[in-house]
Amino acid sequence: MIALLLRDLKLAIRAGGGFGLGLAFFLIVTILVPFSVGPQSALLATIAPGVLWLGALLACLLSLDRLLALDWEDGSLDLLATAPLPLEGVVSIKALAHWITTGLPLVLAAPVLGVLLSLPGQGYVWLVISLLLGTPALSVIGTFGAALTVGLKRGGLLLSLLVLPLYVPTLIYGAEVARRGAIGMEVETPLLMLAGITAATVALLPFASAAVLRVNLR
Amino acid sequence: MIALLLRDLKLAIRAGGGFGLGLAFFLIVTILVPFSVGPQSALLATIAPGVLWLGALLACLLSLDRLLALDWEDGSLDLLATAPLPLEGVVSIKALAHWITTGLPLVLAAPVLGVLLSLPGQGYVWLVISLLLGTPALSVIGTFGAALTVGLKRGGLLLSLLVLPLYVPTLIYGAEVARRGAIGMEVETPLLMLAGITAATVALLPFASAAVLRVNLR
Amino acid sequence: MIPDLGKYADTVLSAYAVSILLLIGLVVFSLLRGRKVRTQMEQVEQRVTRNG
Amino acid sequence: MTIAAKANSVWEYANPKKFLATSERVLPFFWVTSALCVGIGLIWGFFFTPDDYKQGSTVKIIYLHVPSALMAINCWLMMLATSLIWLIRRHHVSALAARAAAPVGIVMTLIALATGAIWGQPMWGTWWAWDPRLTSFLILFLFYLGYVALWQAIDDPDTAADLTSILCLVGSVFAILSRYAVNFWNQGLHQGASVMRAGAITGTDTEEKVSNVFFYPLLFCIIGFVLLFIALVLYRTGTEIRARRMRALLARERVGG
Amino acid sequence: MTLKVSDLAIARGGIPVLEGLSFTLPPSAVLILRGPNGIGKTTLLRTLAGLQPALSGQIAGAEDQIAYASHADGIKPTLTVTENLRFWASVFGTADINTALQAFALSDLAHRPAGQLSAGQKRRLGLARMLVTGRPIWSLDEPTVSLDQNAVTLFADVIREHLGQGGSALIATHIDLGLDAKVLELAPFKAKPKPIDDTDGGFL
Amino acid sequence: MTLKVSDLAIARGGIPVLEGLSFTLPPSAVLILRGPNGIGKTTLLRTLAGLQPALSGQIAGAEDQIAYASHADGIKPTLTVTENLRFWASVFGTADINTALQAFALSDLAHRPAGQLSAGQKRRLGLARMLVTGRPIWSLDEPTVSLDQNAVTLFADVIREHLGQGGSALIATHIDLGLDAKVLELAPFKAKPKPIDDTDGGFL
Ligand code: HEM
Ligand SMILES: Nc1ncnc2c1ncn2[C@@H]1O[C@H](COP(=O)(O)OP(=O)(O)OP(=O)(O)O)[C@@H](O)[C@H]1O
Ligand SMILES: Nc1ncnc2c1ncn2[C@@H]1O[C@H](COP(=O)(O)OP(=O)(O)OP(=O)(O)O)[C@@H](O)[C@H]1O
Ligand SMILES: [Mg+2]
Ligand SMILES: [Mg+2]
Repeated sequence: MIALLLRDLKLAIRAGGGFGLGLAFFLIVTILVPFSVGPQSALLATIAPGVLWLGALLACLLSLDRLLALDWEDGSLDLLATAPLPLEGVVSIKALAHWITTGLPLVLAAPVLGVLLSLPGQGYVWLVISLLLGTPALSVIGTFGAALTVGLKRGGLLLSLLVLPLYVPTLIYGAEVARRGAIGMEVETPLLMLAGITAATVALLPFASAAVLRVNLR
Repeated sequence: MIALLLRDLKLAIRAGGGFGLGLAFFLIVTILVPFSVGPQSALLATIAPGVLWLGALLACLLSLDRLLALDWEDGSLDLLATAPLPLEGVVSIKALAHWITTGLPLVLAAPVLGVLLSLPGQGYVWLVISLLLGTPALSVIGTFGAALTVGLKRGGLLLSLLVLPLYVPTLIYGAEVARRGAIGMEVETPLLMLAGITAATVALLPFASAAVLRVNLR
Repeated sequence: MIPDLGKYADTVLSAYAVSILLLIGLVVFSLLRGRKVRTQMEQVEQRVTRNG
Repeated sequence: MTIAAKANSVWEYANPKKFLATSERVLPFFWVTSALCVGIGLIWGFFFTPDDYKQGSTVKIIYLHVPSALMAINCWLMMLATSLIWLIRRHHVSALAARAAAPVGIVMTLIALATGAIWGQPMWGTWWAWDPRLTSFLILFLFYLGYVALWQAIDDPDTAADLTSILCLVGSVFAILSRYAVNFWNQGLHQGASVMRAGAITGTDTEEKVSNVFFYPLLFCIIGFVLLFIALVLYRTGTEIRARRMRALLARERVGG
Repeated sequence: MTLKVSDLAIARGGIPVLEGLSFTLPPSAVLILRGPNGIGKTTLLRTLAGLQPALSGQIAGAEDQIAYASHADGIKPTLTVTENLRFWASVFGTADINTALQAFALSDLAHRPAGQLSAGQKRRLGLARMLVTGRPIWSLDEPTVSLDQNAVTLFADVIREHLGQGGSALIATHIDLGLDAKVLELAPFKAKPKPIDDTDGGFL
Repeated sequence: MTLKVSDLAIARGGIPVLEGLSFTLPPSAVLILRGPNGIGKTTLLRTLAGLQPALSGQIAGAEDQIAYASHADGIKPTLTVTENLRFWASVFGTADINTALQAFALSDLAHRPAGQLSAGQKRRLGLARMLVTGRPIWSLDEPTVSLDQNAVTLFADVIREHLGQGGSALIATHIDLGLDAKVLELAPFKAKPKPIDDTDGGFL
């Protein structure tokens, strides 16, 4: 299991591994927002938490299609399925690797991008906390979507369509925490809900992903 | 040339051709915006033109990777390059087909999605006009990006990174037209700029795309 | 014959028009596709029984 | 007949041939009664009910809005049930019924959304508000879209059935989660449930009851929509079965059987 | 360690391809699967490896005993030969990769990124993976594709060594490997189509 | 219509593969290109087709005269056989696709989506494309891959017919097509590496 995680991380940082591309996308989307809604900083400050959450979500989403597809194409997935690892473990590790290479950099970059969007001072800590709690759920749900579409040629856009509605609860609570944090309201309820969703998806969804993957492998 | 256009359109609407997926993505991004920035309709109305423009742009962007890649993989592109068609014509037709299958549906769907974001009444006409003028430029620029990355495995995210900066001028003027239109300001200057950019890219960029494609084919 | 719908005539009529069009569209489309698939299947069935 | 035998006899309809024969026999009944009920309900509702004192003639929209909204939700529930049956008992007809129902659900959702939006314009002064019920309906619509798109994207029918069934299960859980999330996120404008409350039906509920004048035609419409749904799903399932058989025949022809 | 298959029927893409198949593979034996293209060799090996369910019949002694090598080798082009092998070694909980490297003459290439190997070298790396799994039954799908004569001999030696240690192998191949092996011809087991109006439960 | 190549040098991926190559291909003649894997046959055909520039040397009479068929056939799986062929016919400004369909025995398959064809049938469709181009020089890269014996004969007949109409063909292949043709062995033209301290203009 550890070996699989290490291999995935190594692959990500080798040339062409895609490490940092999600981050770059996040950066660019955030930069494009002022161009599209206009540069007034009051307006930007109001929408900043939401935009950052949405940007992070889209960046996650776009990196999903390489999560399993590369291993599928070169046959590794077949071999992993016959190896003495539970498939549930394999998909969990895949999700973890995705989170470390995509979600974590997004969390770390978000405060910097917050500056670009004039996020109010008290908002930073809650933004980071909410992303830290929410992005694992995004990776796990995304792995489910990737497992669903792994055998399809150019399934990228279908993957987005399937995964986005599943992202809604996480997005709502996550953005709500960040938004309330930014204007100094109490954040307890949404924070608890966010944590609950993440815990539940991390605990349960890998079983669905593994089941789906087994179907796709046969 | 007409034959090529008809073939591309036919391919798009056949099963698995990807027609409508860009539209679905546009729809979903638009729906996610209120979830992330909150449901207040005054706020939504302010950012609606920008968000719709950004959503249309992202939807265009994500459908670019199948623009040339499929033809590259099955060898059609080699054969087209040796056929008695100028390669400039081929890439222009490809861009046109992309616009018809992606850009045009976006333009038509935008007013409906405007309703979701409480776009003010006078904004609709300018939103549609600006998208109508701007999306061809997005398709042409996107074709250039697709030609640049056509030989790369899973070049999708790299393609986005290359194309996004090129989209900035179109986005700025396009969103400005839509925004000014929504609050009843005069739109002449940005509209002219937008039209100018589109005209120039449509006229000139196919030469660059064809040159890049020639390099990638050899 | 149409009852007086007052100032909301447009609203009510358009709601009915949209819904009924959608419903009829669904039914017609289902019937057409059903018929097409049925004839196609029968053709294939005949061919297959003939050939083997 | 013992209970076990009875249970067995239900599963007999999972045989495609038996299903086709039976559905062929009962379909005319469903087509006719559904047309009658919907026709009576709509004509009664449209021509022979008074205007509401508050909502004016717009109240007539309820005869389309409420039945379609109900069916949109029930259709998903039916798909959930048939998906489970497929996953547990592997009856092909069950999976195909889910596939056949999804487009019907999409149209029902669309009707509910469209009539709601049209109704919202005079009532709330806006086509669309991010009200929880409206929002969760929109999300349901997205689930339908994804579900249908997944069916269409996969070549192998059994694989497609398995994957869409699991998507339906997971999707249902997330749909409920979103419902709560959306409720928390925004308090709404939309009417609470009143038609289906016992008080409203017996007429003893004082607040927000739908008076009998509106209620009886509405009942016709609801029953009509249910019958129409059954008719459509039976018919479309037959189509899917035939398409599936055709596929199998063609595939066999190709391998040279 | 004996693999025992009785009355197996398997399908690909919903269509039965083989039926009524029975055989045993005792330790220290090799079984060669023969048959024309499309008869279902790959499907059979995948079924035995547990990647897809059988239509009917029993498979005994396969679970967690089979190491499967498919047409694709599961090699990551950006990792070196050593890194690729070491990964599979740790997945299967074994430690020694040097024997495998030497057995397939890969020691010289140990630090090359696998993407820079030629097709034959890649294939050798894929076969070396079998040695690090430490499993007794090897199931190999056309192992000698794109190997030159020299490498085929190398491969046959490795198989003999594996048999000597009580292992066994199941090989789908068209060429003669020079091994002392039983051959199972699959053509007689080709599934016969059902009569087309037999809709019992299915669609045919 | 004579294709004339003199003192041609070509490169693949920046590395010269063939040099000093000269030949002429008059009308009604076939030239078979022979050589071991990796010698540069594909590269040569692509250069002649104008897809990549030559390092040095002249090519005369090629422009807009060559119809090129590569390893891949450029077939769209969701279009039917007829639709695929008709598309190429209208790109090349010809109209008749029936001759092509008949020549390769595709008439029965005319309305099948091309994705449902077997490998050999796909290849036949790819070759039928040459007939609708209406061009005199055909340049074919391993045209008989995955064709069975029957289809190879069909193909040879089509080539003979094409020659009879004054056309010519350039074929890279490993097998014997039974055509009366000159053979050009490419091995002697293999590019010799330059001395490594000759940095004139390049890096080697
Ligand atoms: C696009 C907008 C709308 C959507 C998606 C929508 C959706 C729904 C749904 C899902 C139901 C639930 C049926 C049930 O569970 O019992 C419903 C019922 C209902 N809706 Fe809407 N609605 C919309 C707009 C409106 C508007 C504007 C009005 C009128 C002011 C309205 C009036 C009603 C009424 C009276 C009911 C029946 C409630 C009951 O008594 O159960 N809706 N709608
Ligand atoms: N993905 C698939 N979907 C549907 N049918 C398939 C698929 N792959 C293969 N088949 C069919 O299943 C049958 C068995 O295929 P299989 O790959 O097992 O053959 P094989 O004996 O390994 O052939 P080869 O010698 O060419 O490797 C063939 O008739 C083939 O056409
Ligand atoms: N994309 C590429 N980049 C770099 N080098 C390449 C590329 N493709 C092929 N080569 C190299 O260029 C040389 C010539 O390749 P080419 O494809 O022309 O050979 P060929 O004679 O057609 O071989 P075959 O008989 O296998 O088709 C080979 O040594 C090969 O390794
Ligand atoms: Mg095989
Ligand atoms: Mg070649």
